[in-house]
Amino acid sequence: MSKLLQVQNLSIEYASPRGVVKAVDNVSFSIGKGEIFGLAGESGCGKSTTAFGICRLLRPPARLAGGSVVLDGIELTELPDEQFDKLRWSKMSIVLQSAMNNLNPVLKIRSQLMDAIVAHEPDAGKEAAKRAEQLMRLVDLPADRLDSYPHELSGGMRQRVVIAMAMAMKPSLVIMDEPTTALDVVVQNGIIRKILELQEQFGFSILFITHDLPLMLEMCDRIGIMYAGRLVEIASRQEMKSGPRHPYTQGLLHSFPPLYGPKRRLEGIPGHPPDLIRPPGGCRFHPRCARAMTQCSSREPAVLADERGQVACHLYNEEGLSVEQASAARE
Amino acid sequence: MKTIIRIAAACWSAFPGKKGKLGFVILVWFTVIALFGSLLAPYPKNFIGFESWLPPSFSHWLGTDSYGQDVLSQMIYGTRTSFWVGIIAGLITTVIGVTVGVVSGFKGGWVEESLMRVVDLFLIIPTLALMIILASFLPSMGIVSTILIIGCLSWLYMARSIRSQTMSERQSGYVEAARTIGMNDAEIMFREILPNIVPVILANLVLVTTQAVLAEAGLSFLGLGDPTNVSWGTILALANANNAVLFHAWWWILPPGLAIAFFCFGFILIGNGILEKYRANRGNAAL
Amino acid sequence: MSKPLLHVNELGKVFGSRSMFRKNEFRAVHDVSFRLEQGEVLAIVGESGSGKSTIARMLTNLIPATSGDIMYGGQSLRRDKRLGRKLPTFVQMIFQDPFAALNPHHTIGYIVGRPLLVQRQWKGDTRPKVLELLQKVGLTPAEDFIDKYPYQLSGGQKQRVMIAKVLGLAPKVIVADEPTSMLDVSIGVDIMNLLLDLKSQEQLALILITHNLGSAKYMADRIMVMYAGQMVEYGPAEQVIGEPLHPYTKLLIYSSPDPWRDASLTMEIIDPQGMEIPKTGCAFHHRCPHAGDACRTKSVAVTKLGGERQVRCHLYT
Amino acid sequence: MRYNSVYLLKRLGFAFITLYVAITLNFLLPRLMGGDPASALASEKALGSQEVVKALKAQFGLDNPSLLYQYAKYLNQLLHGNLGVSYANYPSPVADVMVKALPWTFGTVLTATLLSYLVGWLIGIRGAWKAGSLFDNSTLFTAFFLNSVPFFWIAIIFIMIFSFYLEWFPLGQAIDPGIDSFSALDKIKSVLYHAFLPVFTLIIATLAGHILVLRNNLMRVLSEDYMLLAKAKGLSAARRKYAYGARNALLPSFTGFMTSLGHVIGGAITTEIVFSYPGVGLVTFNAILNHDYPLIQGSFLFIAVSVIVCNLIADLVYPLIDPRVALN
Repeated sequence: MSKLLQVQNLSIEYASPRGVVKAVDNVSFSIGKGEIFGLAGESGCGKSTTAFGICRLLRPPARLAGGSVVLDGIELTELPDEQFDKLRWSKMSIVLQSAMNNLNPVLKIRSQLMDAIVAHEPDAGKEAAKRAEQLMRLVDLPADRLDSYPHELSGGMRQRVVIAMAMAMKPSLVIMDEPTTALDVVVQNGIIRKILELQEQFGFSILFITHDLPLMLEMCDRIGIMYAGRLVEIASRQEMKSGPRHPYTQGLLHSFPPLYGPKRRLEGIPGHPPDLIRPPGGCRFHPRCARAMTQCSSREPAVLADERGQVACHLYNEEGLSVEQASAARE
Repeated sequence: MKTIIRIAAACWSAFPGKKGKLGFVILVWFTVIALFGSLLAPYPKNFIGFESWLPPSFSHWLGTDSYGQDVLSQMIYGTRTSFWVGIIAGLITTVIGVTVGVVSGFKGGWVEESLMRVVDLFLIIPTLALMIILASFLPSMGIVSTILIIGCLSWLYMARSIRSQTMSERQSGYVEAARTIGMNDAEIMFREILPNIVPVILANLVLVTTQAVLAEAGLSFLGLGDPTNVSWGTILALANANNAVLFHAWWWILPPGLAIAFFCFGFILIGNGILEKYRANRGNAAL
Repeated sequence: MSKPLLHVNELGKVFGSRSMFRKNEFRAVHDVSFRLEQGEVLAIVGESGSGKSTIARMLTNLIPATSGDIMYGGQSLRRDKRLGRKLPTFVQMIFQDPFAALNPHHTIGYIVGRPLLVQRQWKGDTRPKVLELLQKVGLTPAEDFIDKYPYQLSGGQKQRVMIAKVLGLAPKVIVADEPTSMLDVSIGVDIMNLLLDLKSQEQLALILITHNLGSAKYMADRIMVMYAGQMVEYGPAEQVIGEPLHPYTKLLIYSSPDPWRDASLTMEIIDPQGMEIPKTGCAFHHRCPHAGDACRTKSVAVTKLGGERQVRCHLYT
Repeated sequence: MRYNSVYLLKRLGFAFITLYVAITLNFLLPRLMGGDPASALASEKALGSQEVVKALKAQFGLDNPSLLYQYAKYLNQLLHGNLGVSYANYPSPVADVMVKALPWTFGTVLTATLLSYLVGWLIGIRGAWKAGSLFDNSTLFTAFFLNSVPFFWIAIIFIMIFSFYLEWFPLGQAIDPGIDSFSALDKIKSVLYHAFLPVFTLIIATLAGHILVLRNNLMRVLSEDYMLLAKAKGLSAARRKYAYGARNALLPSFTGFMTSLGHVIGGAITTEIVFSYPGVGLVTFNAILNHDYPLIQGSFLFIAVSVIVCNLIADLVYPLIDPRVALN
């Protein structure tokens, strides 16, 4: 699978009254063409910041502190703004959390769908209006809704409009930041099925960001887990389901109360996320990790990359744990 | 002497931030002039013993006006009126405005609703026009009645903005939580909600004090101010009436305007300073 | 037969807004009945707008009920005014948004201590009692927390402060309105475990309001599924999740993402396309794959099946 | 944009009630101030003779003690446009004096308000768009300063600079003395030439309020998700700034516009005095000097009515901009 997006050592910081916050610290991953890559993690882990860093939507005081982002062979970090704007929406579009203000409250749906097209193809004219109708049908919304205002649509419908909007220029990468978090579970199911259907039809890649690991395990091909600004593990869906390697991923997976199977006591993850201004030394998870060792608090774990994915944890490098020990560590 | 220093230190910390401190200095400057005006002023009040239209000189720092009065002395005495009008009218307005605003915002119900409709109604009719009517028909026009007129017309604006803030606080979680533990309405209003709308109260207090000073100046300018008393407004009125412009008497025109601006600016600085400190120790909680 | 700790009988709530011309009424809750004994946990599950939060607010008397009655230990909330004043010592509520439920202006000590004084459960300085309560909810060392302001605490810690405050009044029933939905999942599990431990230690009864079926199954002994203000299914947790009867419950379970379920199981889903909730017949018939004529016209009553199972659906009448 | 009937009726009803209260207030105030205005006036004017007092009483409808009768008479007179007779410019009725003065005030205030609103927005938008820049800070500073100085002080300063020293504009008045002999074009030129400075003063005096309001609203709007989405869509800066940013920031500041109208007219009164511009303000000022009570009442009524009417118009225009209002 050839690479669409390659992110190398991406770092994003922002200055706060109490010092510089390293929100994203040396994150590297890649997304293949037509692949659905999930980025999961809890609040403050830097998953959304990573996405905004990639498509240059960081709001001051956040700024890109280093690393390279290559999309379809183009190095994005060096592009001047005008050229970057040409790529916006034509190469990569974004779907935000379905909060109330995802759409401009004073513009009709039609003009908000069309202005993305017109911005890139000024001569589109009447044809843009026709494409707006096609987009609405694409997400199973009646075309007459084009003339209504955002406040007249339900949460689910608004989110479908935003997804349709993201398809306007047939981009090769769609970044979705918690697209269904604020929706009821039945509506969410409908939206997710529609996204998968569209992905099947157009073959674009998706960077899907959420804290809802079970949802991610159902829809993503590969999943990256972030903690306190670092990418701690990447694994395929099967690998993640059968048994993740990083202690944090194991803890996270066991924090979601399952619907099926017998009732057993869940152990969450003790403590609370670290302060990113003065992060704990070495592996940032060591204060909360049940199997922390001495070197965990002193040295950052090197990333072990193998056929099963990636994991950044001392359990898996120096000692070169044998398969049994690794599986024991997993239980 | 030690107590004065301690009080000064306490005040100094009470006005936080660079802005707060600068605003405090301005406020002290005007308070001193207002309180000890008669001692500071080089010549007695309304003393018309000098030659008129004298430009600023060593003996008359701000020159003299058409009646031969020393402009600097008039300005100093004028500070007292404008200062007290601003402060007292501001306080009256705040007390009435906050109480009406909080009670009607919290209680709701059609009684408060209609009260607020009346307030909206009066807000549309220009306050200055209302003041003109009141001032022109009131028999005696002392400083007290000026304060009363300004006071009882400006609280309307404040009541409305406090009410809308209270209504939004009423929906918040901590008010519902307070109800479930059986707190009575009075405690919820004044112990739970009031501290959280302090920023809005402060912003309004600053606005109202500025409006009060401007209103007093307006009334004096229209000749409805207190004839026996001098204020920045009366000085300007006389300057305009006696075409100070034709006599190049800029030293008679500029000081009153700058004084009003400087005075109000002090209050705006204090208001912003306290707001910033207030937000800081609440972790920049959204107002 | 001793009086049940909490008995809710045909509870209803209608929000009326009389605008100048037409009088439109929204029936938020209709004909809800259940019983709760000491030490039991009931989960009320449903989507937003299903009326579950309205029920929570009626149980704590934040909003008055339009019809039906709520009885604590035999005393009716509607008839006995005395109960109204003493209610905080019977039932307490844990709110969904910890960031808004704690007054940013007061210290933690004041927030947890004040209710003790308001309900005259304590005399004089409340500090020792507050320290004990903070200890009980796991905010240790309590001395570090008592003088802090809410903004200095994380979401999970704030939720624990709210639980400490509620425990201070030693209520018999705790109503938790989506206690973990605003928190990270790993922190949420600790809060759920804390509530379960406190339930057994303090002999409490717990009502959990949630849209997440997983947490409902994890915490509750019984589950009540709400749709459009009405109870559509009720029964022991394992059975309601394991063998759901009502089509809506099946839809909820099918829609909830769970990686370990049998992916081959599919279900026919009718997309409501923003249609209004039907006024006549069963409120779910416009989305129900099994909807027949009866469903579209005749309103449905609750049928009681064995083992405390109840369902409101024509398939079972 | 079809109007929502409920919204329309509510706004019309509100305007009528406000009008009614203004009229009643205008009637009650002189009577509540103790003593009856006619005899106080007669003695003051040292007219002495009883017929004058009787005439005044009749004119005020005081010959019959019952308040209700006076009120009915007052309302009746009002309906016929009879606001009583002005003393200062006897025998012309108050209504004529006001009708002659109103266009001048209306002209200056309306143009000034619209222009100041427009300029205030442009500055506010640019300030918020580049928050923290030198431009933003300097406009904020001047806005704070301008917001805390009286209208008439600005007027005097402007006369001193522009009329007296630079002699670009006349010292006051509204028209040249021999205007009747001018050609139509010259007449207009003369009116504009005289009106420029008063309008300019009003613009500068009210500019500050609009800048502050719009800047704050736009700062809030800029942090919304749809602004981020607009940027992500690669829309042009202009479209993002105006169609997305300003349009949403416009709404709350429009309601601010309505309440500020009363304030502007208050300011216009004092400005006209400085420019001796023959508008309602100057008329009121002279009325006060001469204790011309009917004229004072008349001018108050005209000011109140014009403000109420402007507010009603603004209320009706508002649904055209904010789609959420008209349809809910």
